[in-house]
Amino acid sequence: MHISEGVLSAPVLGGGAALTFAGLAIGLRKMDYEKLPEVAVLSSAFFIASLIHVPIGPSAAHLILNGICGALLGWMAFPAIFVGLTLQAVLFEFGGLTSLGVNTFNMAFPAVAMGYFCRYFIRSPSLPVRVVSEFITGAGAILLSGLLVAACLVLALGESMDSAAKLVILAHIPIMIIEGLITVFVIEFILKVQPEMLPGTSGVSR
Amino acid sequence: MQIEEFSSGDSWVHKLDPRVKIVVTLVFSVVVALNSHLEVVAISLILPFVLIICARLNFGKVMLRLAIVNGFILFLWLFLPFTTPGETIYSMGPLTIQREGLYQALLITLKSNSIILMVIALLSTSRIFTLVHAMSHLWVPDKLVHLFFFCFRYIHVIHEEYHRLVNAMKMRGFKPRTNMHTYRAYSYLVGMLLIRSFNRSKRVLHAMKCRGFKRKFYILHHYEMKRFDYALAGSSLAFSILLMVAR
Amino acid sequence: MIKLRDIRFKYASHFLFDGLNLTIERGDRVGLLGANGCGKTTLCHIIMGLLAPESGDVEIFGKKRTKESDFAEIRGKIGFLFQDSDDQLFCPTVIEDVAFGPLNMGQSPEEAKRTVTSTLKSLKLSGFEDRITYKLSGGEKRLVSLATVLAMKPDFLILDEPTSGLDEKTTQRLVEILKESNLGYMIISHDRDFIKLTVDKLIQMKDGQIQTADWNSLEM
Amino acid sequence: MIKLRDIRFKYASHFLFDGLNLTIERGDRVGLLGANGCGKTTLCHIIMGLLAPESGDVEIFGKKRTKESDFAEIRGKIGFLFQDSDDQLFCPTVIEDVAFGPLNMGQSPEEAKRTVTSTLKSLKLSGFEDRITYKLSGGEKRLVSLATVLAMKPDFLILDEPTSGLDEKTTQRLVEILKESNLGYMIISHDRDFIKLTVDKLIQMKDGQIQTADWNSLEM
Ligand SMILES: Nc1ncnc2c1ncn2[C@@H]1O[C@H](COP(=O)(O)OP(=O)(O)OP(=O)(O)O)[C@@H](O)[C@H]1O
Ligand SMILES: Nc1ncnc2c1ncn2[C@@H]1O[C@H](COP(=O)(O)OP(=O)(O)OP(=O)(O)O)[C@@H](O)[C@H]1O
Ligand SMILES: [Mg+2]
Ligand SMILES: [Mg+2]
Repeated sequence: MHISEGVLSAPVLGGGAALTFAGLAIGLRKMDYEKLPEVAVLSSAFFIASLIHVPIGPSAAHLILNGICGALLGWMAFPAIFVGLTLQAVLFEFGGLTSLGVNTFNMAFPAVAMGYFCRYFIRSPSLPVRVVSEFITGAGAILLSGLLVAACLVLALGESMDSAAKLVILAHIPIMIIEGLITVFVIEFILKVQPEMLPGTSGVSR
Repeated sequence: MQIEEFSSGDSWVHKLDPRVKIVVTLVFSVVVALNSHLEVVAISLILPFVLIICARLNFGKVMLRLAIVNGFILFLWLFLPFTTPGETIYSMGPLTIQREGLYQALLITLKSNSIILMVIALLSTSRIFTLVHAMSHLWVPDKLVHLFFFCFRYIHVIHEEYHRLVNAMKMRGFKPRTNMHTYRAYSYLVGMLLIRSFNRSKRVLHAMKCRGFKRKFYILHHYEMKRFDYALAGSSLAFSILLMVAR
Repeated sequence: MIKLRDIRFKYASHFLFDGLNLTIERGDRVGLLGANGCGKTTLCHIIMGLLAPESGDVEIFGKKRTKESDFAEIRGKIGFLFQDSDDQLFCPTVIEDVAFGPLNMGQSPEEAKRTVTSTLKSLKLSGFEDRITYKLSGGEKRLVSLATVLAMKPDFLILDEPTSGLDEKTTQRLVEILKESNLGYMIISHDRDFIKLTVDKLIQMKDGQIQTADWNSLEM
Repeated sequence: MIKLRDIRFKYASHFLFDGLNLTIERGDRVGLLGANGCGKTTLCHIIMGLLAPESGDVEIFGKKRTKESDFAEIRGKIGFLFQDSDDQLFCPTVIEDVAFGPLNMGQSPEEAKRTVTSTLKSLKLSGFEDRITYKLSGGEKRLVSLATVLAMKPDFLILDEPTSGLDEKTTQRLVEILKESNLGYMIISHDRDFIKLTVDKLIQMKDGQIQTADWNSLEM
């Protein structure tokens, strides 16, 4: 999911940085000081959750959960994901500094988009409607992220990356399914245990 | 959790002003990332290498970090040399290796490793809290700075909670497999972590209010540039500019 | 000093408190006992203005408190020690955490640093300034939490299960610190030995009411 | 049944245990005392195979255990109650949480449900099946945690501070449950009254060693 340092070209890096800058500005404006501990502690939780490896057949994938992140935090997913990725870049050298803008946007934009989608359907009293939309939230966020990563590669390295880009998207399919399933269970869990945590349900707009 | 493993040391690299470290790393990264000359990028490796040697970091551990990170690069090696249009230098059945592709793959590899080594040499040799303090002196917005502080502080609490929950699952005979039971169990784990984090954040806010929090954060740390900091900042920035203009 | 009159409070459907009354005077040293989940922590949060009752009066330092700003005034004066130290210590280092309150109260960074030094010294924690809060042991965390509260120079303390998970040595140290201080306080604890050593007066929460109690009349 | 021989263990630099020995027989009811941070919880984790010692033997049920799979075998047989119930309960409802162990042990969903029903009944928790675990009171959480452990039909229990944060009534109930069970167990606790009521044999951890102890010789 992370694009490493040195891969992308100047326009892609610059574009990503600018978009992330805008996303951060919106996110930080929405996050008033009362909200700050919540965004921070939840982004720590997402950081830890991303260390979980779930088995897929003989291999394993680590969780990303940007769909749930968007559902819980809305635009504030931008600062939350930015902080998480920066810490990963400095602590584990995953991703990097110059590609931080691109990587943040690739994960946070799908989070925000699918998050708003999810908030809309989550109020539904019908279990099937909820389950389907939760699945789409989780899977869709991964799909969008995969598409963005593939697009960045093609933009930076040219046509020759077409097959690599297709492979990136193909490789995301099993992860999409897993993330979709996990998103269903996690959001249903939250709805059962503490629904007021999900903004869409209590009518609190953020 | 094995993090900040390079930050304990007392070399002069460890002791540099964190503001200098951040600025130098950023400038260097951008200069290298945007360069497209193999020779120049290769020369750029000198600076992080020298710093890593001066910082007396465990070479094996540094290499291990590099090995993990280079996975994505390896992926590009599977494509670039074969699919980039250009002069064929070797062909084997349907596979042809192109000079341009090879060049590009090599360039990316060197760039990537150079920047990562620089991050290890300068940033990983400081504690996160120190770096974030430094960020607050580098015009990073107040809210973002405190987001970093809180996030890193609670990563440790939540990591412990996570660990204890995983142990509880193991204790009850849980073995991860590719099935619904496994995914459901992991989801419950994640859901529990999120709910506990959410509620903890409410309590933290309460604790802040009880201590008179009025929507303003104060930073107690101040840094003073020493001669050495100026020297390193000057020479590394000069090196970066040289790289930028070198052809 | 703290007067609650006819407090009604509910979380969801049923009332946890339905007409609760409580009076505490400035120098009182009170122990509050009560079964799990009877509402002791909730009561503290109402006193500190972190939860708002449905109805009833909260009067503190002779003034009725209703708005957030009323409570902001008293939060420096009444120090509240949380049940979980990890909630209370949210800054990177001990010095920043202990200075957080004084800075918010308007002290300059230099004054705040002096306050930190003297508070840590009084708790025999000198030298802890630059320790990373999350790396402290459980007992150290509890004592540093107490320091963050004492640094605000409160007139009264509320301690929510201060000894849970502490060993006898740290508990003993806490007893000494409390006895040597000249503050009034209210302690919530299930640890009767600790309560016996530290308070003069016992109250009990039962069925959403506060009753005075003594060791003999106390039921299990 | 549990035999530790010459265990050496360290977290970071210095050795917490340097040649620790411990023997517990099947029916033993042992109380383990020791100061904060002396390593009691760590010891339990070594027994359960959650932490691996640097050197030394862990022998359980007459077989030396080294690999993860060796320990996986015994985890159903030795029930471990964590210091904090919140760490033990991670499913949304009580029924799912108690059924989690039996399902992992290969019971069918129907069998698991029957196990849940009978376990809850034996702890007088019938009717709790659909309660949300997270919202249980502290005491209820502790009892449900115990149910999750008992549902795996263990031969022996290890309880890490089972009474911390519990009120007297729940503590009393725990005493009864333990006394009525026919299991052996080891209890870690700072609560001496509780220990006195539940164990036959006392051991103490000091300087990384296990010593037998009795109430008279015990120092503070
Ligand atoms: N945020 C909340 N939402 C709903 N119910 C709550 C909430 N917080 C507490 N409760 C419930 O209110 C009751 C009182 O809780 P409180 O924490 O005040 O009890 P307590 O006396 O402090 O218990 P303990 O001795 O276990 O600390 C409990 O039954 C608890 O489950
Ligand atoms: N993951 C860890 N990394 C480093 N040190 C640790 C870790 N876990 C525990 N320790 C340290 O090891 C020592 C023993 O800890 P342990 O939790 O076993 O003590 P304990 O006897 O159970 O204490 P308590 O009575 O407070 O529960 C403590 O000094 C603790 O700080
Ligand atoms: Mg309480
Ligand atoms: Mg312990």
